[in-house]
Amino acid sequence: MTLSENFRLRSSSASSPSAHHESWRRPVRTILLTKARPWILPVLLVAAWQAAASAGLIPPYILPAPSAVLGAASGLIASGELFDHLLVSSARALGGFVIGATIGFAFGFLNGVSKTSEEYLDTTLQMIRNVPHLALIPLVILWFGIEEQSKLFLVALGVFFPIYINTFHGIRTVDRQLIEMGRIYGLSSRQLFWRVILPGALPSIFVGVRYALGIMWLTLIVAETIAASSGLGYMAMQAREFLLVDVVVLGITIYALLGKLADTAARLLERHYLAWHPSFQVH
Amino acid sequence: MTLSENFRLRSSSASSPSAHHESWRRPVRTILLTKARPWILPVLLVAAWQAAASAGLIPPYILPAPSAVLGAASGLIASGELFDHLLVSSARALGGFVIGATIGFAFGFLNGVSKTSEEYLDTTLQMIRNVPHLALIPLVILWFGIEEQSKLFLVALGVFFPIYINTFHGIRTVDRQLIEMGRIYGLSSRQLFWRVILPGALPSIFVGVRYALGIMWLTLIVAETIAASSGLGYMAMQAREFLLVDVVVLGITIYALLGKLADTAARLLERHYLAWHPSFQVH
Amino acid sequence: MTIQALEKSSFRRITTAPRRPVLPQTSGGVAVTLQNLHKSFDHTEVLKGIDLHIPAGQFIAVIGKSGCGKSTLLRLIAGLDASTKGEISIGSGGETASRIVFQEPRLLPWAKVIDNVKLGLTGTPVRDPDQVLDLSLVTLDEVGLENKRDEWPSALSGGQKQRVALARALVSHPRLLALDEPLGALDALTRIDMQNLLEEVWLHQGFTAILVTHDVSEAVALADRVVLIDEGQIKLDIEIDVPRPRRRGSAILAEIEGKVLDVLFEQDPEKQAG
Amino acid sequence: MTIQALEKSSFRRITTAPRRPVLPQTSGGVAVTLQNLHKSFDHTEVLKGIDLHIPAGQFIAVIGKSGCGKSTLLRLIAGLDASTKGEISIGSGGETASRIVFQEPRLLPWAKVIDNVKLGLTGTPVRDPDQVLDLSLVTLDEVGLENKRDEWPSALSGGQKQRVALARALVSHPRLLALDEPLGALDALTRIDMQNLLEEVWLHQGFTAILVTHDVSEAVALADRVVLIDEGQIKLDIEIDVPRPRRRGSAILAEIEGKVLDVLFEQDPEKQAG
Amino acid sequence: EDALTEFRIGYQKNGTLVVARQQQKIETALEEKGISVKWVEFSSGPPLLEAVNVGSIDFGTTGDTPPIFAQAAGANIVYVATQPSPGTGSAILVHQDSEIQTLSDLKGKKVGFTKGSSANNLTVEALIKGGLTYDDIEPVYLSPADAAAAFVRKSIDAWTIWDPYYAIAETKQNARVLTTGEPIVATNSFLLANGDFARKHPDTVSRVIAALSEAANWAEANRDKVAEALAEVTGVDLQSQARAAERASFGIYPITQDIIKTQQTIADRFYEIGLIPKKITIRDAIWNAPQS
Ligand SMILES: Nc1ncnc2c1ncn2[C@@H]1O[C@H](COP(=O)(O)OP(=O)(O)OP(=O)(O)O)[C@@H](O)[C@H]1O
Ligand SMILES: Nc1ncnc2c1ncn2[C@@H]1O[C@H](COP(=O)(O)OP(=O)(O)OP(=O)(O)O)[C@@H](O)[C@H]1O
Ligand SMILES: [Mg+2]
Ligand SMILES: [Mg+2]
Repeated sequence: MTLSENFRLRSSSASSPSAHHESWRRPVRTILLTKARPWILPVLLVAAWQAAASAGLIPPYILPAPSAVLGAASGLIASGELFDHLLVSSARALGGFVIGATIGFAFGFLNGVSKTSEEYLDTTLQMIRNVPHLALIPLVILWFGIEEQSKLFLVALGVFFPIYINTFHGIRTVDRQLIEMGRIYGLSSRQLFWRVILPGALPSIFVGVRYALGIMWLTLIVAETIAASSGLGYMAMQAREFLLVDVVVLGITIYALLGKLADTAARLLERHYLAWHPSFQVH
Repeated sequence: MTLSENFRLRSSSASSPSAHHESWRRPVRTILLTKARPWILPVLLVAAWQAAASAGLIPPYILPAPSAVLGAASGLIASGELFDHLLVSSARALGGFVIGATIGFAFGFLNGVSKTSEEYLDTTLQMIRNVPHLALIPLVILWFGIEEQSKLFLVALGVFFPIYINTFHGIRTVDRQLIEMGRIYGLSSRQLFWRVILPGALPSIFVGVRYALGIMWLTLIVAETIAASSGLGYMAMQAREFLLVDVVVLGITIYALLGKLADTAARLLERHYLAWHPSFQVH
Repeated sequence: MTIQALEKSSFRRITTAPRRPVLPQTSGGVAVTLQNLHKSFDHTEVLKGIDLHIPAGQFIAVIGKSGCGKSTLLRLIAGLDASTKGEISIGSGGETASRIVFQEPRLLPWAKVIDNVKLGLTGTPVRDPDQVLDLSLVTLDEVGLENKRDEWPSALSGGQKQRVALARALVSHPRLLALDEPLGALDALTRIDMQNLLEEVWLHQGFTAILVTHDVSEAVALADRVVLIDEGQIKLDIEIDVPRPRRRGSAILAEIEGKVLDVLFEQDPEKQAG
Repeated sequence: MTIQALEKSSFRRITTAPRRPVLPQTSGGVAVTLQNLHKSFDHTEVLKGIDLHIPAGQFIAVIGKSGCGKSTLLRLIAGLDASTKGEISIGSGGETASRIVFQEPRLLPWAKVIDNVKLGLTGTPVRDPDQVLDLSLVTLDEVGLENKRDEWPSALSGGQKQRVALARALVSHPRLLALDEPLGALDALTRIDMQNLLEEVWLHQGFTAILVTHDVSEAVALADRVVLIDEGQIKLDIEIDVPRPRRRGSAILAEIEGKVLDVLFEQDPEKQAG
Repeated sequence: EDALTEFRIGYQKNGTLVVARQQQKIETALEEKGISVKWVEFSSGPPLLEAVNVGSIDFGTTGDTPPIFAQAAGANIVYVATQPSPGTGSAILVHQDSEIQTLSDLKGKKVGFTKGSSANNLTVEALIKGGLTYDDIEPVYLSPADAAAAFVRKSIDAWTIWDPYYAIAETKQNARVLTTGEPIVATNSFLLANGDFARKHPDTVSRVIAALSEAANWAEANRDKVAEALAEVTGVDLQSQARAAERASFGIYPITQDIIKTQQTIADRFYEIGLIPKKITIRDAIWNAPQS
């Protein structure tokens, strides 16, 4: 199996002989198996962990068994607490995401399109990007207080950069030949943007979105250390303070599942908007 | 000024009539001004901040004046403390970066090239990506103890994902036509990789590197809350802890400057390795 | 025999009634004047003083050896690059709808074939979506690709892509149309069809046409005037004073073609000696 | 007159002594056999049963209308796509060095011109860097682009790119060389040069050559055999039994060309009626 | 007893430990047994206990509440000694110009403190003393540094906090003391050890306690020096550190029934207001010092 064969050269060859035959005879079971593939590794990991815990290899006060985590989960679900935390956090996450993504996209677009703007702004943005949120918190409290604004600000700031950088890169590397063509064919600025620049930058923008959807939750946990009394980050950090290892692990698991959710959403978007792109066609 | 004119269509036109004239007559002063452009905004911001502080608009215990921050800096520099912190942190940052970037690149490559590997691994990685480092710390202490390993691990983990995602995306979107060509011309897997896939993915990989160089420092501040007694993150968090606002602001400033440094490095790399790419040619 | 075969299909289109509407706003072509035009890239001077006046509505063919600067010239005229020296004036000033068929098809990979053709109508007075679709479909049909209307460009053959690019240009009612080897990837038969289509649309709309081609017989058959570029300068500039419709393979065209080819082959005496 | 002009430059290369070394390992061509080859894309069947035996070392030209499936056929032979039905067998089994000149130049944008040519020598027994450079430079010179050796591909004209792609293929000592309209973007003069170069190298190395072209006279002048594809099947398959070196424009070649064109134009009776 | 070669102690930057470290008290005490000492710094109690629990360190000091949570979570930690304090080092602060004059004025106000800290306990007890309940105020959970910023910005009306933040706020942030902890509740500190470690190495633990006790005695007698040392290592100004050192208590003592009772009261209170999920018995987590 060489690299070149491995490389999905034949992405569009639903018509390759084997594929052809397969899709003929492939039973439902096989299709289910294909769908299940991404879950094999996580399930294996959890199984190993449960086995180790059951065998007494890991003391529960260090790392509780998955069953114990499930227990903690069912307790929190029954009391409605978990749902409340999720709800609060989701609102913050989405709010921050919308703000941060919008601004990030705007700056990415501006700097991607205009060299002048890039010269004046990019350095400053790259410098701000490098400032850790944790160090910034005292200033954020001073500027935005301890209410929701400060949390939204932090999430927006976190989301801003991946969107900005990838939009910038995407727009910068749009095929110049197509832009020339658009210009010659009398496209207005707006049309050029919607028809040429945006579609051309979209694959890269989606990378930014995908990354930002993760960063959104990561920043939220920092943000929710500020005077929060609900939210997923609050739940996880409080549990850490109080050494409730099962809840900490539950929090980690929920973050992981939310990550999966966001990723699935990003994939669906990609599949829809990048249908023309050979690399994103369904195989 | 329309979008299309604004868009750097004429990137390679050092020979456009105006540019031609300019480069003729352009005095040294103008060249310096061009170099200075990125610094205009930061300098303005600092000046405004100093003015506001001097005018007594901001109480010093909320946000000390830049001069006060400089004072704190000179104290720490004189005692050699700042330099020590920087040295320790840089070692951690670079170590973690090398590890994380290597693994991230390897996985990005693997999943970019092989659909099967992507199916099995990508979901798991996306799930792990979404787990906040702060929440992970108890487990990290459990696995790696409280020594350097745990700090390196966190930095490597942080660096891993931007490199992974952008490498993956870069390799996935390499022009298939060129890969076909390489295959037909008998390139071995290794040659195909070095001559076609890597150069094609490089612009995107550099976006990942650039982002990772920032994340490296951001993660370090979290890592340096684990039982550290030196390092930039320790310095900043400790100062935050004891309300030494001038040192906190100094820390933020150093992070920003480090960000600028990393960005400059990334730009130089881009300029060198992407000389062929119209979007990265020096204007 | 060859020529008879060619003739059979040659004037098919001209005899059919024109299906395409003329937009009232597109009133003919614009004049183009180039004065002492120079263009250098980093180390080399490609165009070394081109003087050319193209009257409004003329069909001019530009020929020359590979790498002589034909595409560069078109880019200068279209305003895509700036000249190193010299003047370009187009029309009587103001906005001029000029279009290019580039040497590469330059189709938007994310737009279906029909949408790529529709793109030609942006910036024109045709706004009504139905009319846009109608016109685009008619043109797509004329280039023989109506059945590909909903394909992505990546599913087209080389010649099909080129024809979509041609359709995008022809649908657009330009006042100046520059074509950079628009028929290079087409077989003899399709090529003649497209030549006829091009001539038909040009006769109909009266734009100024600049056709870069490497096929001298194509240049002679279609153009009012043939210009040969060599070593960055205009080496030959002849009028093709043959009435239309022209019969391909007629003695007079063959004679002109021969004359052009002679100059073309003479331009490189050193190589011939070698 | 035209023909005399053509003749002047026509046999230049054949008469010069071959400059290129033959590698001992490249012992001639391989035979290619296609049996009942079918290829469908989502909705359409492009190739509907192609049967073709190409003996080792034959120079075969494939012609056909735009979109008839010529490039698809080459991709199947090269193993880039899988056929829907049918068999392809190449040579006597084992590794066969086959190369394609694609319809697009497909140059690596990040490699200078000379490095793009050098790429043709990977996978060949030529390993010594000096020899690689020498051979590449000789070939680059043969396509007339030695002065562009250190340019990025983006600084080349359309025809220059195509010639670099040709050089990359010719330098590579293949046993099977498929060329997909390799000279489509070239002017008459350069084109003849390249045709001669191609013939020379082929005579010298003896590989099996499959040339897709839309220029029937080129097909007739270069190939041992011309195959016409229409509606997914082989419509015409004639031997060009003319000794080499051939005189372009000779009566016998003109006659064969006429015959081929006749079949080509007849294949679409409906359209001709319209 | 397994051979022990290294003793790992976690510390926060507070008086006794900083003095002991500077004067190498523990090193001296363990030297003859061939045990080296490793000091590991933590910024607060919970992560320190996290590390003690998993055995990354053997021993450490925290305030009174982190061990309660640790015990509730089933952590493997034992109390080995205490540093009792009458509560002089913590207070509820309000702004200088605040209308809040008595504890009962806190009704309906925003009170900032760290959730689950001794300040949390102090707030609850103070409210009871002022005739209020937990529901009468709006609690705002903030870490000390964040609370300082929020206090400056007047995002919170009152702030329950301990030294040195208490002293800093007094000297720099224009704060007025509504009440100190003293009349309300004690705020003891504790020395804690990993359960397994304490069981296996009781002798070492005893020696360490003795050494720390020595340091504490020195500190009691040299408060100005302690303040200097702390100002040095924390960067906090000497004025505030001196103020804090003046009212601090350093002495280290075995755990008495009284101490256990105080601690049990806090645990019960925390259970009552839902901070811990189950009732715990402090006595279960007390290390049994070897009888010497
Ligand atoms: N990936 C694809 N998906 C769907 N249809 C395709 C695809 N590739 C090619 N086709 C169709 O197959 C037919 C043959 O294409 P092919 O590229 O082989 O033509 P060709 O003979 O090389 O034409 P040309 O001379 O214009 O290059 C065309 O009609 C084309 O639209
Ligand atoms: N961006 C560039 N930088 C440097 N040289 C360039 C650039 N673009 C074109 N050239 C050079 O200018 C010359 C003219 O190029 P041009 O594309 O105009 O040729 P052409 O006449 O269109 O040729 P062809 O018929 O092969 O398309 C060529 O030698 C080419 O190498
Ligand atoms: Mg050109
Ligand atoms: Mg083709």
